[in-house]
Amino acid sequence: MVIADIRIELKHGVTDPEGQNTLKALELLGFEGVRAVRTVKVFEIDLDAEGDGALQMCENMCRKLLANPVIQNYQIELK
Amino acid sequence: MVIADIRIELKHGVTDPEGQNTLKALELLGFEGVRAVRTVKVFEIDLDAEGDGALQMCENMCRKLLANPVIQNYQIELK
Amino acid sequence: MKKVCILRIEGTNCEDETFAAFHKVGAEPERVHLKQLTGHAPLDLRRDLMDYDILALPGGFSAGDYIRAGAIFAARMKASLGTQLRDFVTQGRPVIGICNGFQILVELGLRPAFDEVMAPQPQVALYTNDSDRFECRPTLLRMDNRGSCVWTSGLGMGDVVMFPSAHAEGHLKFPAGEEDRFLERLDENDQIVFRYVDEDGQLAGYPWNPNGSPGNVAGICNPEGNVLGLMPHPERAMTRFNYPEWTRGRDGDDGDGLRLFRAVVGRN
Amino acid sequence: MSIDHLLKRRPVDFDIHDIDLFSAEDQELKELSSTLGLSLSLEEMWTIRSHFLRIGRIPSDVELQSVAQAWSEHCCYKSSRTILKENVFSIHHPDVLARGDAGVMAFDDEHAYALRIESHNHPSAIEPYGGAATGIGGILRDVVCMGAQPIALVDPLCFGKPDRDLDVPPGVKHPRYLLRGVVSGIRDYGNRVGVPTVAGGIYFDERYTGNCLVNVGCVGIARRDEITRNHVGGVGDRLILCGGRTGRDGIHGVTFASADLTAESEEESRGAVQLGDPIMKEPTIHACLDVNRMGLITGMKDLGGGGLSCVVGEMALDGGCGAVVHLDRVPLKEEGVVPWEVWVSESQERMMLAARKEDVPRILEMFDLWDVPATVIGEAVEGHHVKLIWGDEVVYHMDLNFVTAGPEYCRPFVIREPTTVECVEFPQLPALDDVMLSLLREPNIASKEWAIRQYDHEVRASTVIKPLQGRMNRQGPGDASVMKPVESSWRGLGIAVGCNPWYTAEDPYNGGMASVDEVCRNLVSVGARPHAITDCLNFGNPEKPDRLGDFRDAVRGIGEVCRRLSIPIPSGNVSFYNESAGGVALPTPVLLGTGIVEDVRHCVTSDLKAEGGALFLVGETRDEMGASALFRRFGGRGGKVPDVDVDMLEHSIDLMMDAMSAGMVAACHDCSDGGVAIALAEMCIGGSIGASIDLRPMGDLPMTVRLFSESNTRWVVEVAKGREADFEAAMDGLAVRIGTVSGDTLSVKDGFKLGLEAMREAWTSLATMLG
Ligand SMILES: Nc1ncnc2c1ncn2[C@@H]1O[C@H](COP(=O)(O)OP(=O)(O)O)[C@@H](O)[C@H]1O
Ligand SMILES: [Mg+2]
Repeated sequence: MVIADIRIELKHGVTDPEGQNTLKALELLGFEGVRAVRTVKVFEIDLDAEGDGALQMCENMCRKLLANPVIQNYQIELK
Repeated sequence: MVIADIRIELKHGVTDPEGQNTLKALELLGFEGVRAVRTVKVFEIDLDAEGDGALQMCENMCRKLLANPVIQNYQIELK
Repeated sequence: MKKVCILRIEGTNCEDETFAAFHKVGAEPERVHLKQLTGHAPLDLRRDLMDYDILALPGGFSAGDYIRAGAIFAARMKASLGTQLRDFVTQGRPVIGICNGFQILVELGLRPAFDEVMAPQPQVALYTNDSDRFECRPTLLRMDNRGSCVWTSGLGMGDVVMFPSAHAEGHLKFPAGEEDRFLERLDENDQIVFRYVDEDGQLAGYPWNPNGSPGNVAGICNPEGNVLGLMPHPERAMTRFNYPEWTRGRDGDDGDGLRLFRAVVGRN
Repeated sequence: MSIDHLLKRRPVDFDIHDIDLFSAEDQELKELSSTLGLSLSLEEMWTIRSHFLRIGRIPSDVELQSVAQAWSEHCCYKSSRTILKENVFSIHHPDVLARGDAGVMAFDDEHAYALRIESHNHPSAIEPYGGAATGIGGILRDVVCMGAQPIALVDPLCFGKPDRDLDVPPGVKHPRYLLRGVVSGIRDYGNRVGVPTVAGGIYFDERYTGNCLVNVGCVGIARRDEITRNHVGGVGDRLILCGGRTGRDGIHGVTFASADLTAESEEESRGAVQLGDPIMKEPTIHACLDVNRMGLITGMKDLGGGGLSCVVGEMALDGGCGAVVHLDRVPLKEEGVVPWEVWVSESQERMMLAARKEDVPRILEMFDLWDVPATVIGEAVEGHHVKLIWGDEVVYHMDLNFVTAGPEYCRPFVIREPTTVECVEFPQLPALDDVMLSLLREPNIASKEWAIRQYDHEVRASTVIKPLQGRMNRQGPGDASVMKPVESSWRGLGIAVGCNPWYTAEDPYNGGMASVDEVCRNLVSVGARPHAITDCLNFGNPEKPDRLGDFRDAVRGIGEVCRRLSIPIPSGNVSFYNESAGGVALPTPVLLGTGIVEDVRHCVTSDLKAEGGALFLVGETRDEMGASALFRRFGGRGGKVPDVDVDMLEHSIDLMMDAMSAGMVAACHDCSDGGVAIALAEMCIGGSIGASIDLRPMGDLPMTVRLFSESNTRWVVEVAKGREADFEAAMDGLAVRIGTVSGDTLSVKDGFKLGLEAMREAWTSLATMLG
């Protein structure tokens, strides 16, 4: 069994309302020097598979369900 | 400037409806051998600060806003 | 006439119907932006929290409910209005948090607040519904408070009311392993106000309990009984024409919400 | 071939090119149009060239891009305008108070309501969540800029079959993925701005697989004296841009909407797709409505298709003015956005206000309170030219009369012979019990509760009749929702959708008529008198004569019924190019109808009420099985598509409204998909009670036709006890008694007998599939 860490982030240039609203809140709370906040979604998946097979499966999951290639990039890491 | 990667996960024993729902959806799509899915939220923050100062600031952000200690743990990593 | 502060920030909604609800029972409500209370507004629009008799935190999606529902609003209030808020509560003035307002109270540490007025950190959480979905549905609530809560003084114990629910994060979470202890403690302090029930007034599972909260708890108050937080929306039940089954026959024009709002406005 | 030699960079410290149309060959003109993303035809490029030859200089990229926006199908309706003028715009009614970004109708002596529907199809096919969310954002802006507070959203949606296999053509996403994304997008945006989503529909057909339809409608309420204009008040008015910042997102949205989808659209059109920020929108709505109520503005218009380029021109021209705009004052999201991008960007959550100079400071204060950016970027001037300035440089100077005089085409069309086949191929049917369960399970008929409850349909506390009706936690489907928008009055507004793409596909004219019939039936079912309609017309590529023929005939059908019933269409939207490599989407006119309820306390719902209630069928049933749910499910072919007898419709509406206000009606549901049989089943499900039925009084028709024919202008009515004779008399021979409410089964003599639980289980099965 492996644990896959799939990290989904918005592509550059796609607005991130959650990140922006968090940034604003941090500023209003008095945090100084916060330049930008980006939100990233991570799926941690326990898989009955190994190595390349596992990687391939995660690729497929991203393409079919977890990510939208139009606006998001994904990175898969096996642990 | 540093980039802080703040990872907010659910505490052990807190059910994760989104993770469970994702698991179900993956099964419906025909993925086999998926044992569990957990969702994690990451805030990637660009900070005008360094080292311990930056770490301290992120700790504060988590305590004041980003995490609810009843259900969530956080990990901070500076990059 | 009782002055009511209906507090809002960007993304707050439900303030119009909360306004209408207080208005209907003869209070003098006003929609006030948080910035009007903290001095960040044109002179003629500045307000002082202590000039109001009642504080209402309406439902909605303050700041989009990003991060966690209510978290941003709560953090901003705590940072800019903390002391006044504490005074307002200790003086026994009524405070209500509905839906998102309940989430804000929880994030503020004002609920359940066993030992102190406002805890430095949240003690419970309102977390994603078991269904992992936003649930907009009518819910029946049994009033289980033995008398501490000023907001329900117009209802009898065991009365069942219909207040609709509409939320994605309403599952009351206690620290892991301490669920029973928390529930017992809330009960001992007479802090449980509403529980989700079915048509027979009995505790029941989904969909009667729309979010999976333990003990079917839908609303709780502080031990003093002046601060009430609840997920369902009493302001959406002010006339019988808000009811899901009103075309199936129901007497009178009044809705159950009236009894809740009347209780605090009629009081001196 | 390179066109680089035609782009002449100006010697200034920002990025602007003049484009040498004068020396371009025809091939190069085409190349320019496609490389610059203009979507202009060669003929249109020629027209532009002659214009600049006349004024004696070549255009800047800002000017050329601007004309391309203004002349896109989406903005100027070049293919549809003549057809709309003839059939739709020409229906006049004294209750129409304005036709602007949204239509405005009289509500009562003091109030008016605004309504509009729009499509967001292409963006949603590419990115369902963001596409649908920004669709909601756009339609809200259309209503707000009339000065109205949005009170209801509506979302008719069309997808491929949810149960199809998982392999989909390249560039296409699975219908279930799209549906989940679209519903989440509408949910998150609508719920977060606090406007209830109260009606809609989800339609499934294989022909939507490559081209889903996402239509969104909005209704708003205003005091009559708060209705605003969408143009400047006069010379000297300041133009204030407020709301979100401007970025590269949403560039070429309208030109993207004015072409077919391809397998590459996903990669190419990323710029046209956006996510939307409801938490910018919500305070922007507040601030705009506040300054309007305070009487501080002279006009207001939203930034939608074409961005600033469309809004500035239209606001100035309609106010009888020209304008000067300092384009470099527009607040930007990112550095390096060049002038033409600023001018045409469709970044979300923006509004333009016009105000007298002296009112500007107070307006800026109000926006500051809500933390919403607001910036004076220009002013209205004498004449009819718009001039844009960046630094000290004039980057655009054009005559509005030319820019807005987009081409108008009478494109060729062919009218198909409707497939009115006398000789029907009637499908092989299993036992009627199984037919019923199979139809209840059919995704087009099955419960949409899965989506409806994810939308907050009660926020604002004025939804007095809700989309799902009946016993708590066991509801069945309603026909329309009713809002009670004015606190101090019992007057209500019914809101319903009418849409039947299968009829339109077989017979566009009848299909158009039937969709009006359906929307009227739905409104009448709850006790609302049809008052206005806003239409979203989703069709294929209008440059193909058969597609345009379908469009023309459907619009003719809609116009015909509306004109005779005196129901105006004060707003609407046309969406062409709903085509992909997989074929053309079904021709789909979607109607959003509003109806006036004199007193909401007399409203009626669809759920059966009480043991012993008498059941009547109102309206005439004919052998009209063409494109019916039964035929689609079991493979029947041909047959006549249901016709509309407009006089009968008008007469029935009057009689039904009278019976309702006289309190005779306990429950009412119209007959649509699946005919009388499905209508009855749904009424039983909502009421958690059975019925015993005998359909012989319906006349001499085969049992399957009595059960499943979808003839128009029909309702099943439960009559309040003791009022049976009154009702029958009042209905003037249009009603026949077909049974009685009783027990816990629906049993039809010589037909079928089904238990409540079996029916409910089948009807709620879609939710399980969607997860
Ligand atoms: N099919 C239609 N029926 C009625 N009115 C329509 C129709 N299509 C467009 N309109 C009206 O034409 C006007 C221009 O539409 P459009 O350019 O899409 O508006 P916007 O500038 O808001 O995008 C609007 O008033 C719209 O309501
Ligand atoms: Mg518009």
